[in-house]
Amino acid sequence: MINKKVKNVQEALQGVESNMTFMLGGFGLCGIPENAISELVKRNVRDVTCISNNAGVDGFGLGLLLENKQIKKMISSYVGENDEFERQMLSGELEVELTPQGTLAEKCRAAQAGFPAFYTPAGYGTEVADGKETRDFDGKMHVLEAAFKADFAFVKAWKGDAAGNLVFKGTARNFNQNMCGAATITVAEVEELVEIGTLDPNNIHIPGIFVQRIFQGKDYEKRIEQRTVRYPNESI
Amino acid sequence: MINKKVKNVQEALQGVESNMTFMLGGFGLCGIPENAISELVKRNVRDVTCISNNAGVDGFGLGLLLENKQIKKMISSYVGENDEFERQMLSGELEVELTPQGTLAEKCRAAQAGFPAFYTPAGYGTEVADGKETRDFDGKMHVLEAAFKADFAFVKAWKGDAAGNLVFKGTARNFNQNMCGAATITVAEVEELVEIGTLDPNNIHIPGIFVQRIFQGKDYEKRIEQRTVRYPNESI
Amino acid sequence: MLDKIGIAKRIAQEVQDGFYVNLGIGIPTLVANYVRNDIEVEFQSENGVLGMGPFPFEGAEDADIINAGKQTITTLPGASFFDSATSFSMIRGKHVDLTILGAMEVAENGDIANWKIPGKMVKGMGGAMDLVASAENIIVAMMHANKRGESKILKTCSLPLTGVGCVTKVVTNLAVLEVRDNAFHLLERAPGVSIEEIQNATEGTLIIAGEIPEMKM
Amino acid sequence: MLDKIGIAKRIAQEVQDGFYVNLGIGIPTLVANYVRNDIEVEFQSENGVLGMGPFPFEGAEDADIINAGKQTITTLPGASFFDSATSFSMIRGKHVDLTILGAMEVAENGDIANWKIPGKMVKGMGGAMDLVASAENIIVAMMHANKRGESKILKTCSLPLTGVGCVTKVVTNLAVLEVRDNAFHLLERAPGVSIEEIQNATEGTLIIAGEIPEMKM
Repeated sequence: MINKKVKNVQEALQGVESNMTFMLGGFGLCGIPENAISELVKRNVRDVTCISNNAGVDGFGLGLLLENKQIKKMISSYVGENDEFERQMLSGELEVELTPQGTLAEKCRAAQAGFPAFYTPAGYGTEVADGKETRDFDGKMHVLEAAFKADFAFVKAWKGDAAGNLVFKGTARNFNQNMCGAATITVAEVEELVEIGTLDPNNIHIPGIFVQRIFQGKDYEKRIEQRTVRYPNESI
Repeated sequence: MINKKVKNVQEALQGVESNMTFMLGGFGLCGIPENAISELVKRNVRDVTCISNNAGVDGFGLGLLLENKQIKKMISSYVGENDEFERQMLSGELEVELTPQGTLAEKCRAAQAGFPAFYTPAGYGTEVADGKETRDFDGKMHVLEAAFKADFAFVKAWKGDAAGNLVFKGTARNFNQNMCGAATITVAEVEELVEIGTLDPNNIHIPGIFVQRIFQGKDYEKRIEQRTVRYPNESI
Repeated sequence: MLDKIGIAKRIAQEVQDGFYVNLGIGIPTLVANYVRNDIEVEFQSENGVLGMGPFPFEGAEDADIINAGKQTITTLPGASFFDSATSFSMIRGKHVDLTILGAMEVAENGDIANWKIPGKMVKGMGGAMDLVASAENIIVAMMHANKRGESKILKTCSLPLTGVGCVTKVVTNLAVLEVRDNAFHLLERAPGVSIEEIQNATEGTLIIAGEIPEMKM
Repeated sequence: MLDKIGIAKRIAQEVQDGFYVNLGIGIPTLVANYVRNDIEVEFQSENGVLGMGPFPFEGAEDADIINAGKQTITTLPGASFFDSATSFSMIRGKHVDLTILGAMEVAENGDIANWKIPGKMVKGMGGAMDLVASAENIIVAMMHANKRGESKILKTCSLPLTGVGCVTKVVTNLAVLEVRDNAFHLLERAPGVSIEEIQNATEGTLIIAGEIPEMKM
């Protein structure tokens, strides 16, 4: 067993620098690497490019890096749940590249799997395809999209072991699974670091080979963006 | 819950015809859809194209269809574990298309995921790339490979439920997972059809949306091709 | 004339037994509440869940189980969770049978615009571009006209496109329209709405053939 | 001169702490038996397992747990199973650190041929073409010459290629050779083998620079 365990978030983020490109898992605030984000704020790395489906909210998630003006460029599919993001984007301080969500996911998967580029129908005929190569396959037009290149991927899992094996819970899986192994160094933080051999080899979502560093995370807030409930006698 | 359960293998294979293209899961004899293969022999469909990593052995697996001369063309990465295959191939009765194993897997995955084609470095500069488009990405040459098109995919899982959700065991997962949803109709046979709701939603390897028909398989032989053991006091 | 719930109810009639359905944010989300009980349907959400159920009871919310609108949800027996790439494999691979989403504009050739208004804050396309590029059965839920009374059922879209030639049906507060052959074909009128009202509110080519029934709600 | 086990033992010295290793069929499979005990290594098999252990004890064989050679195996704590596409993501994505495989011929430019002999039964390339096309660290385990005494360490391959310009090192019964700059660079001699013997058995360009030590076994 190749041991990927590191002591804490400080050790896990050794080597992060300004001007780097980071991938960050999560959908909205669901499954975001809270510990890594806090540490990025503390380290105050500047002018970074962040690949993340969303950009957090004011005061939480990537919103923390935005407030601190650490982000030069965001690559996302859906943004603007926070005012600071909007302000920086409209003022031109922040560069924003909007990418269809499925394309974003596959650009991660392509990087993980060693594919340089892929053809997708998403975005054909829209400004997303501007300047990109297009091609007809079986009468349907496709856009050529390139794999992402990133220095670090920060992902958050439910459980993990020292071998780097990861298991996710619910919809907190999302982009976390696709970003593992898609950057030079993948750092996984887990809610529970379990003993080696306790995860069922049949049900490991990410084999440890895709993870370089893993640590026991702490103080998870796991905020809910849209708390929606039904009433006890509501019929569905 | 959309019910995919059918009574038996006969109902599951409704619509199979001569001249069709089939995908069959398995690696060697590990994880092959034994029930579907038996039924294909019984139905005696002729001149079919089979996409399968291997071609079985004499008297078992796809060897049964070969003996019965039902296969017109095999698309595989590694063949020739059986004499009848060799005889038919050398005599020209059987057409054989050899494809690198990773390319074979990705041609299935591309079909499942709606990608028409992909670029892979595998096979560049070899006869596998003959007649195919090649392209340089970042100084490395790649070959353009097309997604498979198939009429039926026959896969075998360990457990499944009426919604079509599948769970595989060990290395019997292999191509079975990638072939689900890669053909017009995916037929899954399972060692154990469990009650709906008993599979953990976090650990479903194939969501039911990729499966059209599922049935409780029977009489599995699960032959071992290379039974290798170590002796009780052998040191490793 | 229909309200938002009316539009959702009418669209719910389009959902057939055995359909996997992806619902967009807004009116489409409401459709789930009005699907007939005697058919089996599964709802997919692109953030990685198939087999979504209703909202949880208070106290049972789980931050790890949300839909694409970031709302807390529950799952039904037979549900599954998966990664984003697999989720879009379902969408791009045409395994989802019906996509229902909102729009700012729809054109008579099936173009749709729903993600960007130049000069305004842009929130992004999310999964909409992937959905409209691959789905073969796309129903748009929208108001027939904007707040200034201008038609959103157009000859050509004026806003940046989300997808080209993809919309198959539009259900508005006024009508059900089928989109084909470069025209909107009027199928049904909303209760109490006249053909003339629909005609006046439609900028794109409107085909009115035969008797146009009122919607059965 | 080395036998097959000797070749495996010598290659085992190339395996470093923290390596993920893919072993081909034949001599490469034997390498696992001779890796030092004080380093951590994980073996990947392209049919979908990471963390392979030794063969099972008799009676513990499981038809569902095999390696790429279709042999029954066991797994070690921390192992995982996965599908074929994910397995080749590990390989194509350069997550596997070392690939060890057999060959029929290797050329001085790093070309390798190991899957097809025209006119004979062709068994196929299996995963070899994917492995050699993507791996950055490829060691070939082979006999220096064929049964007729003809060199398999060549200027150019005569057999259909498996991959181009990819082999980094060759370990034979006679020598350890590094492949770079269009030549075989002699690094070590097998015990009791002279430089002259190696030179005579090598058809490709052989570079002999400085003192060539005997392998330490």
